[in-house]
Amino acid sequence: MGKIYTSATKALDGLLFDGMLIAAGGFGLCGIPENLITAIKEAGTKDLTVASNNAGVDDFGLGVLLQTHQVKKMISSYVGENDEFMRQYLAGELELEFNPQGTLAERMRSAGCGIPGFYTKTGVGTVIAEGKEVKSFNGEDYILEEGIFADLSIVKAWKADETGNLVFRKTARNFNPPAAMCGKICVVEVEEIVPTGSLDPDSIHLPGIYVNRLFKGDHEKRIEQRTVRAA
Amino acid sequence: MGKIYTSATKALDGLLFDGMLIAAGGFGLCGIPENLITAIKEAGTKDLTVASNNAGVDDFGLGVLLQTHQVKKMISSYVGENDEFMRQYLAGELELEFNPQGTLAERMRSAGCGIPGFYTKTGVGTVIAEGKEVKSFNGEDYILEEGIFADLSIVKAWKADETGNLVFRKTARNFNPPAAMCGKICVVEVEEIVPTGSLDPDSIHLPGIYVNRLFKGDHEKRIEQRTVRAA
Amino acid sequence: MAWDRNQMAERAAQELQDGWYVNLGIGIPTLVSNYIPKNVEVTLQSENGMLGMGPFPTEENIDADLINAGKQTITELPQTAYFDSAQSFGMIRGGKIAMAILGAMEVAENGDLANWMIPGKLVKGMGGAMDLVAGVGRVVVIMDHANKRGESKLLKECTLPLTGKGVVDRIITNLGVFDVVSGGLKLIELADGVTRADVDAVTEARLVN
Amino acid sequence: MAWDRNQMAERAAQELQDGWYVNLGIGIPTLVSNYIPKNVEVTLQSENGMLGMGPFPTEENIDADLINAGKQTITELPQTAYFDSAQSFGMIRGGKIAMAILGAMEVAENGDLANWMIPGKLVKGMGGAMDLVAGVGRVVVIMDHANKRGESKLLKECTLPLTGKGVVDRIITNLGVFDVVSGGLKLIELADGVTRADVDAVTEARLVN
Repeated sequence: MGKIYTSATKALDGLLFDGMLIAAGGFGLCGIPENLITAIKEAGTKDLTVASNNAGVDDFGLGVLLQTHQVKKMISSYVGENDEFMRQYLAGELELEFNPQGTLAERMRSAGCGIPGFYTKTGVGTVIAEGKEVKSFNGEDYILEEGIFADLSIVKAWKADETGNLVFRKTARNFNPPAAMCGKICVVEVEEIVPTGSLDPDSIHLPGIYVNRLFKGDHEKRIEQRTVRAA
Repeated sequence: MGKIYTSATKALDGLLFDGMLIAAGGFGLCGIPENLITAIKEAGTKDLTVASNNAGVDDFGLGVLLQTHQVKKMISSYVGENDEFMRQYLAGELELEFNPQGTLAERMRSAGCGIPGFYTKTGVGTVIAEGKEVKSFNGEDYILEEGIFADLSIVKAWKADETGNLVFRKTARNFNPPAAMCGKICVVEVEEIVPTGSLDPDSIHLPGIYVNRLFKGDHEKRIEQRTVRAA
Repeated sequence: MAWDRNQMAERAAQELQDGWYVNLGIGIPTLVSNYIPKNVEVTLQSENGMLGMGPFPTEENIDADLINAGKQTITELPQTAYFDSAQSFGMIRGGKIAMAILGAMEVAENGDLANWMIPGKLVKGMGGAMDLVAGVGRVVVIMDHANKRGESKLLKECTLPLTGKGVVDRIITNLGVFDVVSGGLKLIELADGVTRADVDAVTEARLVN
Repeated sequence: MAWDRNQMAERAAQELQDGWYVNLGIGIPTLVSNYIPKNVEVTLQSENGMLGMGPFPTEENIDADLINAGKQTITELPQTAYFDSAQSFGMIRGGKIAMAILGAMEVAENGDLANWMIPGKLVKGMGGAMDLVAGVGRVVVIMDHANKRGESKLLKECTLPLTGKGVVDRIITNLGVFDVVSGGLKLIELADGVTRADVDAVTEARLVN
């Protein structure tokens, strides 16, 4: 079946094109596809629209694609940690579509599940509702949100078996499963590839059917806010 | 917190009322809440609407609530294994709303996720679409399906910890998580209650937040079609 | 001459491509798994919540918690993954399953499919069939070319309530292989010993080149 | 006299009921976890995908894969469960979280809440705030009663873009506790040493009995 590749660059071969829509996993810098982001930077693909909860920091995560001006538009819920993002946005160099965090996650999950639209109470009566269809269910208003159908999903998992069954670790799971579901093609980087049969079939977070290509990467796993208590 | 009860009857105390809507987990006879069904039979609650993929067999599973005429209406995808069901249905004693299996599962999951309606391609151009709103996305027609908001969820899991975190086993998972999500109250029967902290937090299928009451039951786990190959 | 059930299943197995995830319906489609070519690795989905469906168990390996969508006891494989019904039909509706192979009562020349109910007869329900035909990448039907009264099951229009509208891509009957194309059905292949005249004699649907 | 940050958090902690699942926002709401009554067991949700959030780690227990919604390193507890963001906001939207305690810039007498953007200033995004206020069972706001210019933050109408419409149930300020009721805000409790006149002097919203 040949899902396993030897590097991010090889795993992305033939998949990138200018103007494409990419869905990326991760929350803050936790569980982000570091190696795939670097490979996209090296490939120089332009005019990207990226659906990702956050935009990384200036020199790590999706921030590196902002530095190179490869991103045309972000679909995010929170971009407060990235100064370069703000500079480009205020200078009119970058489009930004804010989505409530849960709406963003559900839009990805929906697309992956063949659901082009769903109704939610989130954002009713706010700027988020502007231009969106409103429908009443049981006397309450809900707005229509549409699925995000991405050209490519870039995802980071903890372990994969050779058929692409994935396991995530702790809160690094976050947006990775919904992002993985919504792409026409899904490329995944992992910390470890284990032999098929060594994962518990009851404990697979995302079955291999969602995974087209796979490689083992090296991960810095940078920490954004190192908060500790006394030992 | 006190989620743990000593029997199905005690776990259902105060929750049952005539005319209520119950969502039940299980597929065929696999992963069904056997003990809760028996307790509802003994309670004699009437005019039930039950959302469940199947209706059991004549003398097991939801079939026992049909024998006692406690069920007014079934919302199901397939009821082919139950002769008494067919007899009551053809005699006009029982209402039946067929849902495509995936639509039924998604209607439960949606309600549990605060989504009152979603669009699906399933059933477009069939009797299932009759009377439902049609909307076009990208030139294709989809129909609106609504969430199933149940008064009570009855669910069978394999293991629970004392806070109600649940683990299911193999294909006995099936409709149990979506059914658990969509009820105002969710009561769960398990094969084993383990101490809190003994389940892997990365491998919990349904967090305890969805579980209101919990008890350990004895399970016959009847097999519907015993198919084997030579050893 | 024509194909028997096993030959139809064997022919259908040639539709499978390496690496595909596939859903096989109940009946003749189940037999397809006996004929998967050696160099082709496919993963079978069971829509009750499993990828990587294995063969029937031996008597001592029967597990009440492990059944397929036909409620039969089965086994798991090294690559097996379990999930719930919402996720299962999420992957079906989302087009992640490359192909479904299923039986039918009628197929129309525009790809309409009827395989779940006969008005006036006992109605058992559509199960997952409507979701499958609406969602998967490719729908292949295996069925006899004619019913027991000798009437074509490949019709101009379906007479029975539909399972899906314009959903069928290919039909494998005991007489041959047919694709749904613009304007009608296209004969792709004849079964052993079957002539075009044999097909014409029992086909109501329009056959185009 | 009035409550300080910690006293506001301590007062907010009295809102918690045994067995509840709760989401605490960034800032003063985070302090609430320091004051949870001994006989009350609450489970904290972190909307990035965790129930059962524990305290900050010791230096040697820091784990890059374990952070809260404020991107701070945290720890897990025996009852912890992890899940993905779609599931996390599913339980939020679905009303499974009993209460959210969060900060605000403005609250209106009809329960409108503004806490995510100031036009003309840097906009960072709403994160999960809109989902939380729309979905959870009960929304409690903790904020100073007046802004730095001494102007009331309890308004007749919000002037800033809304996070949610009619979503706030209770407001805890440095001056007291207020409920959103029909016709305006109802004074529930005064902070130590604060008089009704003190409140009236810095409250634009209508106060009803």
